[in-house]
Amino acid sequence: MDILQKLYDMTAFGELFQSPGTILMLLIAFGLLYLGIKKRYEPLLLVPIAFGVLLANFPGGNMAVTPSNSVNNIAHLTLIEIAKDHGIMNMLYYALIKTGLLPPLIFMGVGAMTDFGPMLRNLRLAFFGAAAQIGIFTVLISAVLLGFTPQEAGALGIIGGADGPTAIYTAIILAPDLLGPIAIAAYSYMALVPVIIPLVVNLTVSERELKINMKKQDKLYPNKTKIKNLRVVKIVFPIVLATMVALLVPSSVPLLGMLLFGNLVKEIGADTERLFDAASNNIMNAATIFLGLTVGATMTSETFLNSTTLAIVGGGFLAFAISIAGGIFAVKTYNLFAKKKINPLIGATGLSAVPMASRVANEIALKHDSSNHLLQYAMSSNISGVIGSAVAAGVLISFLG
Amino acid sequence: MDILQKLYDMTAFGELFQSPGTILMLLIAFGLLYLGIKKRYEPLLLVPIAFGVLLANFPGGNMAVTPSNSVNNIAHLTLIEIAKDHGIMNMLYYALIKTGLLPPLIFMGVGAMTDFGPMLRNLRLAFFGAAAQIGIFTVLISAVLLGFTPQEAGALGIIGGADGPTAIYTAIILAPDLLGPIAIAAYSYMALVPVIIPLVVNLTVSERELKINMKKQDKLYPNKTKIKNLRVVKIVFPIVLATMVALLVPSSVPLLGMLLFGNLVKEIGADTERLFDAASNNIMNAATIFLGLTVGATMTSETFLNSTTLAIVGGGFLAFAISIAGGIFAVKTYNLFAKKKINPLIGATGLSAVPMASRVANEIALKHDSSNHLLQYAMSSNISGVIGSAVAAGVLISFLG
Amino acid sequence: MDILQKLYDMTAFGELFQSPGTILMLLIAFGLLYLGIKKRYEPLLLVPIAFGVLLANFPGGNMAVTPSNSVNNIAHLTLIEIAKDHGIMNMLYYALIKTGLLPPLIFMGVGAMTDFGPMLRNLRLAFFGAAAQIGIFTVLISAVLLGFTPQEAGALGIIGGADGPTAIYTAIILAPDLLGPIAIAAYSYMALVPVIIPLVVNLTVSERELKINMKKQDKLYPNKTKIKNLRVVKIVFPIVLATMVALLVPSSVPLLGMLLFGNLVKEIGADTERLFDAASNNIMNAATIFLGLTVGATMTSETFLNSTTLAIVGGGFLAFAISIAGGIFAVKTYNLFAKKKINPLIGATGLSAVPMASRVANEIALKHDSSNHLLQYAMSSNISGVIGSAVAAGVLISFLG
Amino acid sequence: MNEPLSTALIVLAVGMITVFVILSLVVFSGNIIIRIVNKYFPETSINPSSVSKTPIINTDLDSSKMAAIVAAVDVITKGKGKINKIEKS
Amino acid sequence: MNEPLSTALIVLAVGMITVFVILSLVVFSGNIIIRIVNKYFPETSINPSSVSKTPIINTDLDSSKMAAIVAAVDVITKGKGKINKIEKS
Amino acid sequence: MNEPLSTALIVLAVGMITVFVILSLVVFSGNIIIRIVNKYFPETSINPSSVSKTPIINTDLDSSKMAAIVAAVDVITKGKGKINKIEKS
Ligand code: NA
Ligand code: NA
Ligand code: NA
Repeated sequence: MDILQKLYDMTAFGELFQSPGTILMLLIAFGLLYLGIKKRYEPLLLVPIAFGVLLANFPGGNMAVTPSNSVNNIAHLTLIEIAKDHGIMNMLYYALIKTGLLPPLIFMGVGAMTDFGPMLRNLRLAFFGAAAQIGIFTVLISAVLLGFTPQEAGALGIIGGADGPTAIYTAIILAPDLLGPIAIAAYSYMALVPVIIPLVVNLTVSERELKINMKKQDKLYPNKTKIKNLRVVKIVFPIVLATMVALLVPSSVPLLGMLLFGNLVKEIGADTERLFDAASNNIMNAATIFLGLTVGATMTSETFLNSTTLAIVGGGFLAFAISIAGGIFAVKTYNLFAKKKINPLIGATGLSAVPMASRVANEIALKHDSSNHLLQYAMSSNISGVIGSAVAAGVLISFLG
Repeated sequence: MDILQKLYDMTAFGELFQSPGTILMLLIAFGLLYLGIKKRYEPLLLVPIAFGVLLANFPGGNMAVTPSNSVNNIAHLTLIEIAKDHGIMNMLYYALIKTGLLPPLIFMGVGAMTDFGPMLRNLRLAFFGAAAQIGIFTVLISAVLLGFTPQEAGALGIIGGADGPTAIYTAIILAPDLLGPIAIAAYSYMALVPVIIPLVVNLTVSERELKINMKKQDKLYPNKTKIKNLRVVKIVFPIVLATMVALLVPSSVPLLGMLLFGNLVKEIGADTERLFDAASNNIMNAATIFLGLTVGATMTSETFLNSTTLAIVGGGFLAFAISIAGGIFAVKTYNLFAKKKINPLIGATGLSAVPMASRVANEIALKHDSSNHLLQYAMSSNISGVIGSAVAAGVLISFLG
Repeated sequence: MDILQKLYDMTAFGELFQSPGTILMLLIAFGLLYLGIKKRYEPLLLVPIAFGVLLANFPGGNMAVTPSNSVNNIAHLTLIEIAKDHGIMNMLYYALIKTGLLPPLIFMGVGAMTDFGPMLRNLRLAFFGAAAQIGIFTVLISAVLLGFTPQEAGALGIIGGADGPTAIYTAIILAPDLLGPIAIAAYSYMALVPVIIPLVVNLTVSERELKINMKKQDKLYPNKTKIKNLRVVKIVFPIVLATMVALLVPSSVPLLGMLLFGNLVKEIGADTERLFDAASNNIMNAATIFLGLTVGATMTSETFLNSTTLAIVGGGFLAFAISIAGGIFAVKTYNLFAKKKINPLIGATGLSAVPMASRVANEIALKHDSSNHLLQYAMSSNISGVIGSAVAAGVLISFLG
Repeated sequence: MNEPLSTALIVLAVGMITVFVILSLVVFSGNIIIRIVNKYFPETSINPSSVSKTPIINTDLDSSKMAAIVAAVDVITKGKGKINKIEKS
Repeated sequence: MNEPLSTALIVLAVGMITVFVILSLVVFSGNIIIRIVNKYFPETSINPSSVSKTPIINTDLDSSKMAAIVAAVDVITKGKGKINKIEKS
Repeated sequence: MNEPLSTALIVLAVGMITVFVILSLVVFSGNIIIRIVNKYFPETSINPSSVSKTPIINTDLDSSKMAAIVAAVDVITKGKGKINKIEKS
C-alpha cells in the first residue's frame, strides 16, 4: 500500500539492510556509553563521542560527518551551504574541527586548570617528560614499516603522547580520516592508565628501584632552590615559556601558546578572573560538547569498520607502553651516573595523562614503601609530559603537515 | 542647507515616510514588549524578539534580516561577505538560524532541564501525547485548502505542536519567510495556554469527567510496575529512545537526538556536570538571545504586514485548540473501553507547553475536586507531547522538506 | 648536517634574522603585559592583546592576522579555507572582528552591567556628555590636515571617545589596518585617565570652580523631579532611547541598540535573568578573550612599526585631552548664564571611561572640599558620554564608512 | 483531488501513525527497561561514589530542613538575604 | 579647501549637532518618562511578584545589615571567608 | 631505505632532540626565573591589593578552619548542605 511504502521509506530500515555494519556501530556506541557511564572512563569525552556515533549512523538523520572529496567539495562550501546540503553536524565539524579550532580552545582551558607549582618546585624532574615521548616516534616508524603513509603514521604515533586534544589536533591536520578511532584510542588508553602503567612498571622496574624514596633523597642531597615568591614566578613562567616555544617550535604555538595563555590568566588572579572563567568554563565546556559529538559523528560504518582501526587500537597501545618505558629507562640511565637517585616511577609519569598517571605512580610507590609519597614529584614530569607531547605534535605537523 | 540635508539623510525619517508600515511594526514591538515584560508571556523569547523588531525596522541600521533571493544570493555568500554587505544581524541569522543550528542546541538545553521521571512513573499516559498532535495535521490540510503551499501549510500547522524550538526548526526548513510570525504565534499561544486550555475543556469535557480522580483510580486498579532503581532507568531510557527514533524517524534526530543527549548528560550526574552546565546554561542562554533577536529581525513591515500573518495567527490558534481537543477525545475514547478511567485533562496536556499545561490542568481538576492532584499524571502526557510534536515535525520535514 | 639544517628550518630563527623588528614587537608585548599585570591597566584587554602579540610575531606559528588584499583575497574565502590557509587566528579575526560582530556583543554586556540610575537621577547633567565628544572631531580634522585619509582620521579621532568597543568597532569599519594601535591607544589612555584628567583639570579649572559643591547647589536650587517608581522608569528608558537612536542615527544601532538591549534584560530582572547572564557573563567574557587575542595578533612588526602608530599614539592623547577640555568648557559656559552652578569636573567626566573618570573627578573634588561628594553627579555625564561617543561613531561610519 | 491536498492527506496519515508508533514504543520500551532494571539492577547505583554528587538541580532536601536553613539566614539578614542553592553532599 | 578637509568639517558639524540632539533627547525623553511614570504608575511595580527577584547585581542591602552578615561570617571563618553575593529577597 | 622511512627517522631524530631541548629550556629558564625573582622580588606580591583576591581555585584555607566551617553548616543542615566555595579574603 502507498502509505505503508512511504512510511517504510521514511524510516532507516532500508539503509540498515543495505549496510548491516551500522548495527555493529550501534553496539560500539553502546559499548562506549558503558565505558563512559558505568566504568567512568573519561566520561566528559566518551559519552558525547558515543552519542555522536549513535546519532550519526542512521543516514536519514543527516547527522554523520561526510569526508570532503573532489566530488562533494565540502571543504570549499560556505558554512550555510554545508548546513543546507549536509546538515548541522557537518557544519559544526567543518567549522570547529576541520579548521583545527577546538583543540587550541580546549588547551586554553587545560592551561587555566593547570597548576605549574608542582613542576616549578621540582623543576629538575621536568626533564623526564622528554624521554616519555619516544613512544610517539617509535610507533611512527613502525607504522611506516607497516605501510601507512608518514602522515597517518604520525597521527597514529601521537596517541602515545597520552593527551586527548593534542592527539585530535594532530590527527585533524595529518590524517583527518582517522580522527574518530584515534580520538577513541587516545581517551580510552588515558582512562586505562591505571592498568597500563602498572603493567609496564612490573616488566621494567625492580623492587629495589620502586623503593627509592624521593623525600629521603631530597634530605640526603638538598640542592633545590627555594621559591621565595611563587606568585611572581608562576606569572613570569608562562610568558617566558611561550616566547621560547614560539621561537623554537612555532608549529606547536596554537596548542602550547593557548595553554600558556590560559595558565597566565589563571595566575594573574582577580584582575583577569572573567577571562579565566571563560577559558576554564564557558568556552571549555561548550568546546567539549561539540568536540565529542562531532568526533563521534565521524565514525560511520564505512570509515570505522576496517583494518586501519585495528592498527590504531594496537599501535596506540604500543605507543603508550613504549612512552612509559622510555621515561622509566631515562631515569634508570640517570641513576647510573647520579648520586641522588630518582624513583623510575617519575619517568613513567612523563607520559602525561595528568593527573591520573601521578596518582597511579603514587599508589605503586606507597605499596612498596608506605612513607614514599611521591605524588608531588610525579606531577612535575607528568605536567612536563603535556608540554613534551605538544612539542612532539608541533614537530610532526611541521615535517609531515 | 547642505549640512541640514546631510543630517536629514543620515536619519531614518526618509525611509519612514516611504514605508509608513514601519510605525505599525514599532507598535507591534512595543506590544510584544508589553506582553513579555508586564504580562510575563514567555519573556525569555518575546523580549528579544520584540527588541529585534525594534532594531530591525529602521533600515539605516542594517539590522534587518534580508531574505535570500536570486539577486542578492545571500545564502551563497560567505559569512564575512554577509556581514560586510548586509550587517551583523544577517550574519547571525544566516549562520545560526538559516542553517537550523540553534533549535537543536536549544533542544539540548531543554533535554538537560527535562526530568523524564514523571513520565516513567506513569508511562501508560505518555500514549496520549500522540493524539494531541492532530491539530498539526488538521491545520496542515485546512491551510492547503486555503491555498497555502504544502510547505507553508506544514510550517503553519506545527504551531499546534505547542513547542517553540520545534516550530522554529520546522519553519526554517519548510517556509523560512514565515519564520517571524510563526515564532511569535507559537510563543504567544504557549503563553496563552492558561486561557486556551480552559476554553477547550469547557466546550468538550463534562463536570463528571473532570472529577475523575487519578489517585483513586490508581488505588482501585493498581497495576503500575514500581521502579526500583530510577537512576539506572533514567540513564538507559534516553539512550534507547534515541536509538529507536534514529531508526524510525531519522529526520527528527537533530531535535530529539539532541534533546535526549542533553537529558543523558543531566542524568549521568557529576561525571558529566561540565557538559550539563554547558547544555543547560552557557549554550542555551546564548542561543536564546541570538534566536530571539534574529527572529525578531526577520519581522520587517514588508514581510510581516500581510494577510499571511493573519492566517498564521488564526491557523495557529486553531491548531492549538484542535490539538487539545484531540488529546481530550483520545482519553474519552479510551474511557469507553477501559475500567480504569483517565481524567480527560490528561489528554489536554498532551499538547505539550511544558510545564504550564500541566499546571493549568491541575488547577482545573482541583477546582472540581480539591483532592484531585493530577499534576504528576499530567506531566507524563505533557512531556510525551514534546516528543510527539518533534516526531510530527520530523515527518513534515521528511515529506515536505 | 642534514638533521641540524632541518631543525634550524623548523625554528623561527631564520625569520627572526630577516625581520629584526620582531624583537621590538616582543619587547612591546612584554611592556603591555607589564602594564596589564603589574600596573593593572585594563588587564582584561591588555593581557590578551599582549599575548596575542607574543603568539603572532613568529610567523611559523601561523597565528598572525594577515590583512586581506587583492592577492590573498582572504575576505572572500570561506572560514574553512581561511583556517586551512591562514590558521585559526585569522579564522577568528575574520569571523568575529572583521565582520564587526564582537564590539556589539561586548556593548550588550556593557549594557547589562550599566546602571542608568545615576544618570536618571541627575538627568540634566547628561547633556554634558555631548560637549566631551569634541576631541573626536578636532583630531579628525587635525589628522586630515596631516595627510591621513578621512577614514583613517575618523578611526584615529574616535579614540577620543574613551570607549574601547566603540573605538574598535569604528576602526574595523573605517580603517582595519590601524586596528591594533588604535585599540592599544584607546585602552591605554582609558587606563591613564587618573593621570590625564587631573592634568587637563589643572590647566583649565580654577580652585574656586573646583569647590563648587553639587549637593549644596541642589539644596539651594531644588528643582529635580523625584522618581517615584525607578523600576518602571529604568525599564521604559532603554526602550524609548533605542527607538529614538534607531530613528535618528541608524548607523549607531549595532552599538547602542545592543547596549540598550543588554540594559533592558538586566532591568527586567528575574524573568530574563538567563539572558542577562548570557549577555554579561558567557558571551561577554568569551568575546573579550577573542577580541583581545585577535586584536593583538594584528600587531606584527610590518603593520605596527611605522610612523602611523606614532601618530595614533599622539593623536589619541590629543583627542582625550581635548574631549576633557570640551566637557569642562561646556560647563563653564553654562555657569556663565545659570544661577545654579555646576562643578566643571562634571564636564570632564563626559569623556566616558566609566566609572574611572567619575572616581577620579570625585577624588579631585574631595581634595578641594572634603564634603563635596560628586560621584553620583559625575556618573550622569560619564554614562551619557558612552552614548555620546557611540552616536559620534555612528555619524563617522555613516559619513565615511 | 489536487496534488497538494493528497500530499497533505498522506502526511496526515503517515504523521499520526508515526507519532502513535513512536509513543507506543516509548511506553513499551520504557516498561521493558523498567522490568529489566528491576530484575537485574534492583539496587546498585551505576557509580556508587556518585550518589554523593547528584547534579546541581533538583536538590531534594526535605522541606522542613530547607525551611530551617532559610529561617536561620532570615534571622541574620532580617529577611533580605536569599539562599540560592544548597547542594546535597 | 580640499575635499577631505571639507568632508571633515561637515562631519564635525553634523557629528556635534547629532550628539547634542541625541543627548538633549535623552534628557528630554527621560524627563517625560519620569513624569508619566510618576503620574500613572507611581507605586505599582511592573510585576508585583518580581519585586522579590531583583537581578543579582546592585543588591542594596543597606550597609549596616551587610556589615552584620559579613561580621558573622568573619567570626566563623576567622577573617578568611568572603561573602560573594547576597541576593535581596 | 625508502623515502617514507627516511622521513620517519629524521622526524624521530628532530622530534626527540626538540623535545629534549625544549624541556631543558623549561628547566633552565625556570631556574633562572626563580633565581631572579628570589633576588629582586623576594617578598612583594605583584599587586598588593590582589592578595585578598586570589583566584577562585586553590583556596588554601587551612584544613582546620575549613573543617570548622563545614561542621557549622553541617549542624544547621543536618549533613545535607554542602559548602561549594569559600574565597580567601
Ligand atoms: Na605526553
Ligand atoms: Na506537542
Ligand atoms: Na565618550
